[in-house]
Amino acid sequence: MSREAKIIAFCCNWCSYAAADLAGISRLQYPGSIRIIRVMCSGMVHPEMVIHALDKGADGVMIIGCHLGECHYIRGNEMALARAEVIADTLEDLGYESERFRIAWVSSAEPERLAEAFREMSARLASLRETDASPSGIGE
Amino acid sequence: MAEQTTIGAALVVGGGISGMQAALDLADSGYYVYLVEKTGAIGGAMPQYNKVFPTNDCSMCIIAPKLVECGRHPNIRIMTLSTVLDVAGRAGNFTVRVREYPRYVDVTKCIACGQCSGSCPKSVDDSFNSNIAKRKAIYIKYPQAVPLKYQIDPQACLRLKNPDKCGVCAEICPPGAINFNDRERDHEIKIGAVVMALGFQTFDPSKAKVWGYGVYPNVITSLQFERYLSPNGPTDGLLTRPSDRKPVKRIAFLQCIGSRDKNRCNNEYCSAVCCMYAIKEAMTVKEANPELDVAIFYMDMRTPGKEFDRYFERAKNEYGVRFVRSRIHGVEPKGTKGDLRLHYISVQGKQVEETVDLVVLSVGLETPDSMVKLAEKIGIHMTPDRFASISAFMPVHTSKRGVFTCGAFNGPRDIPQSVIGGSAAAASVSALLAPARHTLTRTLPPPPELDVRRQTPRIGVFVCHCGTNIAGVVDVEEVAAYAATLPQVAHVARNLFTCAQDTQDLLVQEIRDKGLNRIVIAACTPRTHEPLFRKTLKSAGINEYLIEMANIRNQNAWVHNQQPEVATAKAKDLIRMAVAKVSSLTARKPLRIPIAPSVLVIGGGVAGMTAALNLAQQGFQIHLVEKTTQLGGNALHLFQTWNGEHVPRYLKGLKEEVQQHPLIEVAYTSTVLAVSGHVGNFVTTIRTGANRKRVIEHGAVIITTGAKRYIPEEFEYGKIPKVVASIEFDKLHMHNETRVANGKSFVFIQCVGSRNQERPYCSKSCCTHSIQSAIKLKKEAPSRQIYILYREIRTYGQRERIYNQARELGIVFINYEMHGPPRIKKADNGVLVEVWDHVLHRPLEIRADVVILAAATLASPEAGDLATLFKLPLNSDGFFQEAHVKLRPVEFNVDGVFVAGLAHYPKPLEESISQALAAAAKAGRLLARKEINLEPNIALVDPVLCDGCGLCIDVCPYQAITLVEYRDGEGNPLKTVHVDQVLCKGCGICQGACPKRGVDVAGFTYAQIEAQIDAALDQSCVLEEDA
Amino acid sequence: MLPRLSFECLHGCSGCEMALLDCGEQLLGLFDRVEIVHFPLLMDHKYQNPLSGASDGEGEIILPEAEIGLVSGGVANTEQLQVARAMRAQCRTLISLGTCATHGGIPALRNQWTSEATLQTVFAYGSPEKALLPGEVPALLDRVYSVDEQVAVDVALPGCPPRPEMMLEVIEALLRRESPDLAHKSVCETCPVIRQGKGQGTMRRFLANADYDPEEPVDQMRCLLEQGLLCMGPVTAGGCGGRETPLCIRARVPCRGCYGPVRPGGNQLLDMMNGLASNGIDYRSLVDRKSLLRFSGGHGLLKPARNRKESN
Amino acid sequence: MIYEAKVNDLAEEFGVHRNTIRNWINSGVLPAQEGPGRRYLIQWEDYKRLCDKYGREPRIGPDPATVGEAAPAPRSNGAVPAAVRLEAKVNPLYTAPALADVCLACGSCAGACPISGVDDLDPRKIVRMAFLGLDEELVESDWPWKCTMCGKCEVVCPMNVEILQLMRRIRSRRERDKVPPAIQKGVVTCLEKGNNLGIPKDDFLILLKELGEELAGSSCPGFATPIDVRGARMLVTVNSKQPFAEPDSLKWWWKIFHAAGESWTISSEYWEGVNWGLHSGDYSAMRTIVKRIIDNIERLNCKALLLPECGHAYYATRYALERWFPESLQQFKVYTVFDLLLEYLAEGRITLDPSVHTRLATFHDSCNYGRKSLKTFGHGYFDEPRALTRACCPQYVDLAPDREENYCCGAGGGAWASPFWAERVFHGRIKARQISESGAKLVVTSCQNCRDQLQTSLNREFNLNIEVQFLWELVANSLVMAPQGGGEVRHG
Repeated sequence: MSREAKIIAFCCNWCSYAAADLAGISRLQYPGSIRIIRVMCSGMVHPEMVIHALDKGADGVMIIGCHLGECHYIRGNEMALARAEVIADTLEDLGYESERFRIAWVSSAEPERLAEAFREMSARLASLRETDASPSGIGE
Repeated sequence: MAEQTTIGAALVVGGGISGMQAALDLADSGYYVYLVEKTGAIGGAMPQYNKVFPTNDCSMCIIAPKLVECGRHPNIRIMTLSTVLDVAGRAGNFTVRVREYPRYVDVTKCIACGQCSGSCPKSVDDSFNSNIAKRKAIYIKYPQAVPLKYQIDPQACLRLKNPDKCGVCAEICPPGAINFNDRERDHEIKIGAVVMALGFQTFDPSKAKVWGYGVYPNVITSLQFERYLSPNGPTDGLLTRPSDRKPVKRIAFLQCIGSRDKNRCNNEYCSAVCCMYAIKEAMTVKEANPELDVAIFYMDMRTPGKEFDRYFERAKNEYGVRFVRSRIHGVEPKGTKGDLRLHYISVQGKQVEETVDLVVLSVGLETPDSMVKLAEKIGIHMTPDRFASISAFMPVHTSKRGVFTCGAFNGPRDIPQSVIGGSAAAASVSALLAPARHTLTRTLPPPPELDVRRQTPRIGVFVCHCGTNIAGVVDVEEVAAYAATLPQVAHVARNLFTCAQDTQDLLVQEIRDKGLNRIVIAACTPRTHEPLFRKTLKSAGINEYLIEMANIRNQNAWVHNQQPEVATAKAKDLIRMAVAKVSSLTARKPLRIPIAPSVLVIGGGVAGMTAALNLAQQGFQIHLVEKTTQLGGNALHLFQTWNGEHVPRYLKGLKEEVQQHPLIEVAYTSTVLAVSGHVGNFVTTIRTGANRKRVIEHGAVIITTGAKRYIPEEFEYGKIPKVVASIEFDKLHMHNETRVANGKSFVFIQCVGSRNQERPYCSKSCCTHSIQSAIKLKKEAPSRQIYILYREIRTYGQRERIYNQARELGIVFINYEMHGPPRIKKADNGVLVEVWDHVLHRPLEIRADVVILAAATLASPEAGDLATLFKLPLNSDGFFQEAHVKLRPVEFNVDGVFVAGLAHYPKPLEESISQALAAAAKAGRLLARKEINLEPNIALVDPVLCDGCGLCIDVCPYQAITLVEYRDGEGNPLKTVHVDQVLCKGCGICQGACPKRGVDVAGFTYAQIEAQIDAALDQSCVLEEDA
Repeated sequence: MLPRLSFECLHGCSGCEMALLDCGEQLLGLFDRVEIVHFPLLMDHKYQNPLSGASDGEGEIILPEAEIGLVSGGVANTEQLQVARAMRAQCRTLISLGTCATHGGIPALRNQWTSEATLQTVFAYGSPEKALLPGEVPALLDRVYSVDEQVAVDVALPGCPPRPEMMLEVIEALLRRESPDLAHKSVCETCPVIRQGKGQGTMRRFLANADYDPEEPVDQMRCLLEQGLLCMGPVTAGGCGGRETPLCIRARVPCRGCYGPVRPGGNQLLDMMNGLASNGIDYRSLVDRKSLLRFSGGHGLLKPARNRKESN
Repeated sequence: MIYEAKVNDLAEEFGVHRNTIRNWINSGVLPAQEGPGRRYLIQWEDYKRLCDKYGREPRIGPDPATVGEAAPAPRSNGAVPAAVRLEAKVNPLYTAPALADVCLACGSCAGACPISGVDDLDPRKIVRMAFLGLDEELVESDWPWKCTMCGKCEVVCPMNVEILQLMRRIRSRRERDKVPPAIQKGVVTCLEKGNNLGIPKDDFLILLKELGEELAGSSCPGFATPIDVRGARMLVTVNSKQPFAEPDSLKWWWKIFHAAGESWTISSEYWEGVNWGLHSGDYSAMRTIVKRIIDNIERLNCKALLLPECGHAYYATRYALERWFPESLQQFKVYTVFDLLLEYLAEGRITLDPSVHTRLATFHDSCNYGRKSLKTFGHGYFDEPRALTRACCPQYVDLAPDREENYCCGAGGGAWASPFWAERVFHGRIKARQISESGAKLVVTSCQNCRDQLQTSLNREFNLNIEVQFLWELVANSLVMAPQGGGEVRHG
């Protein structure tokens, strides 16, 4: 597979983006396939953006917000969670494996948790690729 | 002599974080500030640290923007290499003589190119790096120094010692800035007030050989350890053994080096910060290498601050840092290879010997002798511990009127306390100099802004090396060359430190010379640095929002430092994404909001009254809302402060002052019912008494709603009348009630309801409170037997003195952490307390006449309602969560709302007062401007796409969206939504709901996010994989 | 020479053409000014060279040239594909007419299954033996396409059917060599009902009636979505009622989404569910989620369920 | 359960030498059976007893499942000691807060003490017991007598708790018949007979005379032992152990005096300088013995006093002088061995030949001359002995730690004379390790106790293979003697 696998990660400015900064400060290592897009709140991410990224060839998409109850904007992450269920359900309707999308909660003080989420997503997509590459799967 | 007038300027002595904060608050509040710093650059100690606790933020990253802010503030004059000679005059009108020592480099000419340093032949120990590295005789203190100007160390320079020698720097300096004939100059400055933020020095452990410091190379101080860990340090953050550069496997931290010690030094006090920084440093190394064995040897872990105990628990349970309760008497060598041996006693009383590679001495803080002398010269009283003598009731006032103090000069303290102190001093100065506000300040008109709407984007990309932080991993040359190939990129440059002050000047120059109209900074994180670069854009005459940062350090170079190729490729992607986004950014104008010059203070405790009084003294109208029928809050139950000052007397005076001040209006039995509006123009409805409602318009809010006490459920409280809570006991004690008067034996039990599973935080003031009560009891009748059963005695800072005093008086301290909490039984004529001794490991029985429970401080139950009304976050313990634990300790992300006192976290009286003053400083700073600019980070409605379906209205957490009807040109009725520009906080939750892209947040529009996605996934940019 | 109009109907129901005829007298005025060169549904006009075989018919259909071509219906088999291409080749301006042409329409519901599954279901369901496909039926494409997925389309005129007046207006505009003024907002734009916020717990059953007073005008009725009825208005292109109240709303029933998504590339299913979820409405109470794409299953939005491995 | 271990392993575990382990086994301190493969089989209970005795955490638990787990003192394992009832202290053991109250219980003292954990006690616990009023238990305990009063605990105490004073008070409260017999006997004998060993005056005088003659015959022509020389500048005391056990050792000093032309004398009565009253906590004995020395000086009209035999004598005498006879300090000068030798060197009265001693040498600080003098008298003798040693030994290395932080040899505070030999050896293990790590082969010291412990006990026990010399022995051996007859010898 010549195409470089990339994961788009929408990170909330107040928690996961800060945690990603902290992961750097702590020199935690995670896969190089992650491309973080900073958003002000996980509730800002329109489901279409997730679909758009997959349509454009992203291997997977993550939305990472603050722990429930700790939203900087009171309840944006609850909104994101409600939408994430929509996205997960709809992905299958639209022909994508629902595993390609994941929502996660990480506080600004949890860089290791973030790095682990990145690693886990990357591994999950790698195993998905293996399944995909098998002849019985529906390929491109 | 003419009548003395008040001078609208202040002198801040000391350019550390506390002094900088005081200077910034004052300069923004309408006073001119002289910031005097004895070294060549401001910043103090913070730039030396690797990270800060408990957020683990990179220290330099969070202070660098503040440095630059000080450096370019039009109303702050930084005077480096300067010391105060004397202060004459009186409050409001001082004349100060300041001596400026020669820099030997003309600051107006120096361009900080560094060629001088490169060719200087003389190397000496670099004190900024705690002497673990060398610097040249001509040098800058650190790369991000402000001002970024070289200086010559006259002690080291060959030329200055002998005019016939060297002088190579003068020959090589391109602008000819070297001046060997520079001489010291004295300045006479007229100011109205002085803020002493003289700072601290760390204890020098070489004075006592016993720890092997200066003898064994593998014994280092915690500050040296910070420099080893710091990515900007001489080892680029790589920790090896100093003796042989081998990897470190076992590290021991020894606490209380130069603190809590009458023997090796005369520092009886606790340095208050070492426990936390040792945990931080231990966590940092464990994080990088979990296999390391890291142990902290301590007496009491003093982690009483907000989120500190959780940090401690995390270090212990998640990171596997070993905590050993044993003070290490000395460090011995083991063999000749550099190993070190520790010989200590376990809590069980068994000998243990450990061999470690590295010993880190957690050195304490102390006031330098030179500062003690200066203080004496100015006439400031000092404590026996050599800190400024201050009353708990006036925590930033010195014994000399008009002279204020803050920071570690007031006693050892951490960064937030220093920042709070800086702001509190600013508030006190503001109150004193209020008549002269705005008399000496100037406002520079911003340069005219270029209209870029019609221009095609000309993007400038600036790639930061960040020393070796980025350039050591990412091939920056390759990345820069790649950036130049991207569409619309007109200019690419690389900088060593893009955040340095001189780089800002360079950026402005490049923007103008190359006609750039959009900027990408590929460096660190926008969270800390974007505001800085925005100001740079503004001063270059382009709209400050036409910038995007590519985070190629924190989220790239640092997390892929083992894979340089991956990091280089990703850096290109990140820059491509930023370029894609920046080209569609649009100019935005800040929202200008007029400000109502009044403040609503919610809560009439000491914090609330202090803030109200200070702001009233500054000349603002105050509405003080108190839910009960009287002012005073929790302080009504207090007897004395930690140093024995009488609280009721002080409280009476404060209440009278508040009640009599013409600008303060107190509403009793009142609560906040509803809030609308926003910073500058809040409209708050309060309910007074049963049913009277009133509407108050105000520009800012200070929340000082206090806390409530825990009602114990343990230790037979409520069942045995001789078991009382500490606040009740204070009352009994004050009135010498029979239980107290006839009592012969008293037992205090600490941590009742604190530091448990349900409330994993420390209530901070109880240790001090119990000890103070115990001392008073003992002094009243020395024959009384007094026992304090504790888990960790947390008499941080100079409070340690009362702990020492208590023991000297024979008060018995028994630690129940190891063997479990005491058991309480009813006895014949008293209470029987059973507890185990922590040293002898034997059961003890105490017959007590009174058992006093040091009950926890709990978050106020009303906090939740207020949080909802003002849209503020609470932490998981129910206290208000400030904007940034370190640098914004009284602010929220909601503009115009501030917090102080127990509503923020349990704390003793003087810290509440200090914080209240800091909150007042922030409110005053806001109100001093009659108009403010708000960040236009708001959702904008596209009238072409929005049709008013209303799906977004209910989703807005700020109720900023309303449905509006209008008619088009042909009179057809149409609908759309309107977003209130001030209520909107720019979260974009509406954007996530809209099915037709009718509303999105400036700077994060659908198009911009899509552009980033597309750029990230742009396959044309992927290099073919090599076969 | 009068401007020439050419009509074709592909994978559709002819309803669009019926709607056009609904214009009545106005139509006569138009017909005076144009020449209709091809309109199989109205005029008995055989292809000049009928298909030789079911499977391949490369460029063998030849249609007359025209200034304006109108194609209704989606593209579902090889013959329709050929016709679409021929129309594109011969018409200067090509209009996709009706939601089947613009978004796949009802026939695109087939896209939930593979062609094989569809054929199995249609021809073999309930049959004891394996039924054979009639040989004369053109081969099915892998799925149903909207016209613009196969050939370039100049003007998309959705609706099921499109509003008759709109069709005329578009043709008239084109005749004037102007670009037609099409609705680009949602059904809600012209919907006069009362909106008080969408927050609602669950959706009502599809057959439930709205609450309203029949005596009162429609602008006194509460928004149907707010009443818990699955009104697709917010995610559906408007225009069905012109500048007046949308047709279904006029009838006090929720919008069914027949004009397709508001924004080209929009996804009615995703947008609607997102709108519901964002407002705290339990979208899972919907019975058949995929039916939200009943009008816009083209453009690859409706796909067969993935044939997933059972492991893990 | 059986604990199976090699001697080496046990030595490493207890921080002592293999010899010590073998001695323990041979003497029955550690009952063990020889097993296959040069291993010893030890009953777990015996092993545990040994661990408890020396304050070690057993490496293995009674149950193999708990290996490595250091369980805190259990509350529920059955063996709960009786509760101590805390009450108001009446006539407490200690008199000032500095003796116990101010203690932080930080553990510095216990960490520094080499015998912490022995008998499950350590300085911290001692202070704590005093603080909680467990006076009787303390007085009953042997631990304060196993303590060498070296003062390392005090020097590391951040709160300056007066642990030694407390320890002396505990010792002094013990009934005299329970004081270790050798010490008590020494004190009593000294009071009764004038010296600790009860050497009769005649025997003593004959011995001194003969020794003087020997010296005159070998290296110091014309030497005669100055007894009761009225008007001599300096009175020199004698440690009764020397005439008793190694009389030749007296000659080193005499040789030096001779070379330096010193005017000195020894008293025929009450010549003992050692003062075990300090060890037994018998202040009145201590006072009496010192008063005798003062009387001697007055009687012989001397100007100075030298207590040449050990740090203890100097410390005890000086302590007593400062405490009870401060005025006498105005009348005569109290020399330490170092001051005197350095004075000789500085004045050119003696010359040293550094080529005599070629082996790597080190100096072991005496607690009494070092940190205890520093604390009590304001000056510790650290630099002086090093200067003297270096003057004799060009190859020199310091021990680590040393000076104020030096580890005691293990025999101070009367321990050499006490019955607790096993603890004394155990205590000395750290000293032995220090010496062997330093690589020194010649250990110089300035105290009789230290010399005895190092030379006769630790050297053998730990196979140190070192030579131990007194500082003055070293100097005497390095002396460049004036050519025969050339030296002017001043005799009184």
